[in-house]
Amino acid sequence: MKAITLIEAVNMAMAYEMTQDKEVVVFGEDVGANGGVFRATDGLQEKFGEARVIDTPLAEAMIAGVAIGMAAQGMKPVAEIQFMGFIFPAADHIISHCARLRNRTRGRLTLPLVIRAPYGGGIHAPENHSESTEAIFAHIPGLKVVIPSNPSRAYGLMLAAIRDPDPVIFLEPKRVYRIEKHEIEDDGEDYPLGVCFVDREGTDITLISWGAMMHETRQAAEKLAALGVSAEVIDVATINPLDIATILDSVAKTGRVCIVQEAPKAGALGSEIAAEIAEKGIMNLLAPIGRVSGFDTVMPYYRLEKQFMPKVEHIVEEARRIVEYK
Amino acid sequence: MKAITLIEAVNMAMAYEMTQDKEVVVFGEDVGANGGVFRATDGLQEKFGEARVIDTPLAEAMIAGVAIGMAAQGMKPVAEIQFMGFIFPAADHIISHCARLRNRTRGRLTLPLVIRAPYGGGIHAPENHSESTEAIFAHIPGLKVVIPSNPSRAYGLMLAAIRDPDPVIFLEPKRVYRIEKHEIEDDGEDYPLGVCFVDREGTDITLISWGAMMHETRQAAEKLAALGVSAEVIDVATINPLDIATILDSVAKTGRVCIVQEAPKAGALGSEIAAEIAEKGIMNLLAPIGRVSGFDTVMPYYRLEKQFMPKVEHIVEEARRIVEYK
Amino acid sequence: MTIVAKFEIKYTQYLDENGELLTNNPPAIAKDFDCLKKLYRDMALVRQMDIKAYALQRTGKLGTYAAATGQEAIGVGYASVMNHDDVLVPYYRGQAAMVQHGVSVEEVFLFWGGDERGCDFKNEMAKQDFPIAVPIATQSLHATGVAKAMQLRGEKRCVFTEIGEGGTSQGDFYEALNVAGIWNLGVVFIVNNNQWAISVPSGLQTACKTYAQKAIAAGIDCQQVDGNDIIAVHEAALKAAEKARNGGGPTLIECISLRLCDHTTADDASRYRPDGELEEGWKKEPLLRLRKYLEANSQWSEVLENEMLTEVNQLIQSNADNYENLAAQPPEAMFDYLYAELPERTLQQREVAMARGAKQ
Amino acid sequence: MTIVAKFEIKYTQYLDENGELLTNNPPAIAKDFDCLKKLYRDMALVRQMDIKAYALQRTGKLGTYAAATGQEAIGVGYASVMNHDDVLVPYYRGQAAMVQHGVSVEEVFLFWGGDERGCDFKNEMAKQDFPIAVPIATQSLHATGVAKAMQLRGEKRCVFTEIGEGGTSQGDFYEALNVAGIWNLGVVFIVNNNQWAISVPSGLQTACKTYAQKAIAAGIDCQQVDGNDIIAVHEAALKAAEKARNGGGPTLIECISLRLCDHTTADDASRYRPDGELEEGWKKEPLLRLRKYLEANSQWSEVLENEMLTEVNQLIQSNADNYENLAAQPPEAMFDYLYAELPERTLQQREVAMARGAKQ
Ligand SMILES: Cc1ncc(C[n+]2csc(CCOP(=O)(O)OP(=O)(O)O)c2C)c(N)n1
Ligand SMILES: Cc1ncc(C[n+]2csc(CCOP(=O)(O)OP(=O)(O)O)c2C)c(N)n1
Ligand SMILES: [Mg+2]
Ligand SMILES: [Mg+2]
Repeated sequence: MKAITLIEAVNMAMAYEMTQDKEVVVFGEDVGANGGVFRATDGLQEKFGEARVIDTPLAEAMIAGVAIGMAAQGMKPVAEIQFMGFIFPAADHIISHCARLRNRTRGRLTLPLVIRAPYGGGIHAPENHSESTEAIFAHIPGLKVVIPSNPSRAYGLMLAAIRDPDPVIFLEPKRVYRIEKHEIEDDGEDYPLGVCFVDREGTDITLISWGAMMHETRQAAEKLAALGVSAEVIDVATINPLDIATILDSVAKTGRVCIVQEAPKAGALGSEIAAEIAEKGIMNLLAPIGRVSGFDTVMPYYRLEKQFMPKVEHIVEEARRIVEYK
Repeated sequence: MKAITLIEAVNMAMAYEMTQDKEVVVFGEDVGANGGVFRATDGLQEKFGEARVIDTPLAEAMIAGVAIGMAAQGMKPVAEIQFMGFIFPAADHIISHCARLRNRTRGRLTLPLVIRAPYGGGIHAPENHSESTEAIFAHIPGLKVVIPSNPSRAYGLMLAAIRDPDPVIFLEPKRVYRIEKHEIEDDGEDYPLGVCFVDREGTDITLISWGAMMHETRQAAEKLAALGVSAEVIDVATINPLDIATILDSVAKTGRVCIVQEAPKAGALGSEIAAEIAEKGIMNLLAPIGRVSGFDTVMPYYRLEKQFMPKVEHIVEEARRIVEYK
Repeated sequence: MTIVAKFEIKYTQYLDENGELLTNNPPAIAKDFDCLKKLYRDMALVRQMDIKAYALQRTGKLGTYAAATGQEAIGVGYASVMNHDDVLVPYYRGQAAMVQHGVSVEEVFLFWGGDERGCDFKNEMAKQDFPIAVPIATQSLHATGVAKAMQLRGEKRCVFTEIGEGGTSQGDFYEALNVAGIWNLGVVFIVNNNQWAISVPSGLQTACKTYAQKAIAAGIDCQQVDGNDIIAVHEAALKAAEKARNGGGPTLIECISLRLCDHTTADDASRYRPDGELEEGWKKEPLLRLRKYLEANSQWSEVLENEMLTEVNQLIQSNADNYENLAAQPPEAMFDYLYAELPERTLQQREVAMARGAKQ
Repeated sequence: MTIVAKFEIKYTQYLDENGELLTNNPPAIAKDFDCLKKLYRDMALVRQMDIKAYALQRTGKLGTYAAATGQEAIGVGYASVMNHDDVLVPYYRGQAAMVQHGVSVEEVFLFWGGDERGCDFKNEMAKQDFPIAVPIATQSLHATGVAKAMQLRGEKRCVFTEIGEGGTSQGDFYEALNVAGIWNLGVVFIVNNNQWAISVPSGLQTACKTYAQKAIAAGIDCQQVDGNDIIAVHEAALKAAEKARNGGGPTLIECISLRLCDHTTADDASRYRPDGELEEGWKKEPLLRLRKYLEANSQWSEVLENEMLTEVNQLIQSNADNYENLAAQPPEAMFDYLYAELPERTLQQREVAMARGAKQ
């Protein structure tokens, strides 16, 4: 058992499931000989052959459309979109078909497919390589949208995503692809989809995040602890469908909430979480619901990207404001 | 001055501006000889010729992409997407380019374009013709997203949209295309973008909606009045950027809020409005924030669509629950 | 300057509008009168089904409907070469092929009647077929995915997918051709060139002389046939299907016809259709010429015609009755097929919907 | 069976890899040595700029960079026929054409250095040019829109847009060809066929024999040229531009070259490139053959070469210096170009960003 990074965990999960299940095939741009531009599919073509690890032509609508056709035949495609910024040509297939084929056919045709895409900022990439647009897919009924925040969850959630009988959009926070390592047993044990993980228990405030921002959020919780504030930390993990029950339980306990997201603020996932709390948990609230987020502007080119992204200190600051609110 | 419907108002506004401004051109699928499948462009080709009212090939990405190129040259394209359900092939151009070209070029190239699309349910149309996915574009910084709720606003807001120096997604609530008539002077007077309209003043609760649901919301306000509840009614109109100030002012007055939307609940515009109130207006709240909305499921085929859509009675019921909340 | 590639597009027609064979050496089916009579009846079924659908729509019993009038030879022609285990990925005007491959008339009515059960095909033959994809051209890509699965599993099956000539302007159509070409997939792409995309005539759709040549962009085989000539459609489809099942890769077949009806019941083609086009079109339509051919070969008569019409209309009527008598789905049906397992939050909404439904 | 359409694809090369003319009847430019020397210098500028960019990237002073090594003749060749008021709609590996049409080396560095000011071209000639569109193939459609505006205004201008051979698999590319065809737009589509799309070789991209033939799907003129031969590129572009400006409609020119570099600085082509390909490729590269041709015509020498290299490298260095010395934009720059007028809510965020910036 060796310690591996988040991206290695993604790779390990795919390899595990490809070994177990002949119906699993991986495809996308540069996933073959190159092993993916981030190496997520490194070694898979060597191991499983060109028939099951397929370099596609350069066309994202095609990638999604082919995945739909294959999945409708009962195969389990795991398709890669090279960067989430390039998922939009596939949006029609994801929104109009992935999310709907089971429903449309009253369960006759189902789509056990996964669409993977690295997302988020912080790696000094060119434009369209750094956005966080997960809210778009979180709004679409019929999709599952999953975001792992560390290597263990990447392994367990990826396995669950492949095994899930319904389409899963699996968004990988590329900024933390290699930021930490976990020792993970390659035993094929999956993690449940559709539930939030309580990463840290606390009593004074609930910090809610997902993806790369979990990194800052955990650090903020540490700092807050040093300041005498006990923060509960929730990793949403599956952002659609949302496990609001776990969040409401935590809010019932702490009475104070700070949501942390990298995406622009308006109409993002944090808004949905806040709205649910404002509808169902407001009687437990002792302070306004805070949202620490990216700005409502275009993700800047990389020289300014740090100015866009929330930092540990902003979370700490906002959390303190909320905790001190009377 | 004759009384006209919402769709006639859209038509009148386009005709007005085409007469005033030679740079305005209209194009899309079936907008020419056919005058649009809903007749939004009826008579325009006769009046302004085939050069300025153009039937395009059947390709939505192309329609958006062409609009971008033309607008970058300083023309003012008004492009039609036949139904909002078919906007997704154009999503990449709208999200990755319309919203960004000004920013990307530091203001060198700008996009004074409008993309119109009828949206929403209730007209017994086939699948993909009835959805309300406005939240997707409401989340994208750099876009303006405008939804008129009656004929006068359609006229004034469409004029403003065409004149606006930035890209406007203009979503037309087709269920109310012909439901009421307004007497409108064809004088070219526009309405401001970026502000909510307070349709009715009240003291007990703020009802917030936009588009076709304004129709039910206004009726609900009437019924509530009959029940002794004084409802303030806000038509959001521009859903991006959101005029939250007007909403917060109203909430400060009433202390109770019910948001009404046709879209599925999770991650929709109502969530953003609720989140903003939960962040900035919570101290004024006397009750949880209610959201009356479509369900978190796929818009059903039309035989069940009524079961999906919020009705006047649901708004009244929810508003009463909120007003009675202690 | 050298020539590095050359292409040509062939056009095939066997049966002219007078029902006369244009060659002494027609494909086998031209002499297989039992088969032709069956195909004639199948085309008549589609024609009558469309008429019934219009009647239902005009009396408020059906939603918007897209008839295939004038294009029956296309769908009936190609789908009649499909094996049971081949897969059909249709488009919204694809009822001719759908019914041919086992979809019931009732299911067609259900679809246009706003009921998802119209996509839950009960006939074994259609069990793997796709339902109608409303967003134009998306189906072309789904078809390539189905074919890829067949290829990976080493199956000798093939996929047929249809699209209107207007739909060929979509990027998805081209992406599908391209991937089918490079992966050598067993897909047959049928272009129903009925010369109109709602109100947009083919002459405003593309500068191409033919729609067949669009396949040159993907390096795949292509040809044009008279879509009013079921012998030509059948023969081209037969060859393409055999090739596809045997690893020979994809084919595009452009079938030229004419939309002898409005775009849908919601359309009024008189707004844009040039005078006289319909009159000319009706002279070339596919049923008439096949009937003439059968009659000239003493294979058909007024009596047979009437018997056949009685049979298909009874079938249609009983399907229409079933359609009309089928109770609407309960409100919870909105939720029951969203995911394999409904999430907690949506379960609660399902209960709300049921409670509201019960009140009505 | 009749033939209804025929097509052929022509391939043109004038200058072979030894710098020898393959015809006695070359285009005028082949004897215009001043022009050729200028083009040679312009290609060298791009080559040296790429080298400099790599050096900056390797020392942490620049982000990911996509070099055009081996493809200089394409961009320099076609952009050299562009008028000042023609519009360039480039792709990310389009720096050769961009610089040729007035974009400064500093702006190229700024773009890859993560600074939007690299898209705010200051040179009048480039003022209407599009910046790089990162999402592949979207630029093809923008080019058609620009050309449509020119057409509506009755202007004698044209648009050039470039794309990689991999990018031609995108639906947007095809949709652009199709609309350019049916609307007869003045666009020249350049396909830079450098035979790789990151790690995906052309042989996995499409079953087409040529990329030129993709234009047949849109009914537009097309041809293939040796993209390492600037005379061939220039000549084809010249004709296409004149045609485009005079209402003759679009042209697709496939330029065959080879990517003599990694995909970008973030790539390691040794993972997937077959042995020997680079060695072979370097023998055919565009600068070498033009230099040989110039030398054979006594137009070039070691001395001139060195003078030229000194000049371009000084230019590049001074641009690099400007680039390196340019202070980052202030945080509020994130907001200042979002809309013509910033909405209230975002104004508040702008203040937050400024306050945070001030703290640092
Ligand atoms: C993506 C998309 N855009 C627009 C529409 C609306 N629409 C429905 S049918 C049609 C015309 C289609 O013409 P064609 O492809 O020639 O098929 P036909 O109806 O003639 O069989 C249009 C524009 C749609 N269904 N999907
Ligand atoms: C829509 C989209 N998908 C994927 C990418 C990532 N990507 C950048 S370059 C590239 C390969 C492009 O190859 P080609 O078109 O041949 O151009 P070349 O780089 O060879 O010049 C890919 C896949 C992108 N930029 N945009
Ligand atoms: Mg058609
Ligand atoms: Mg390439």
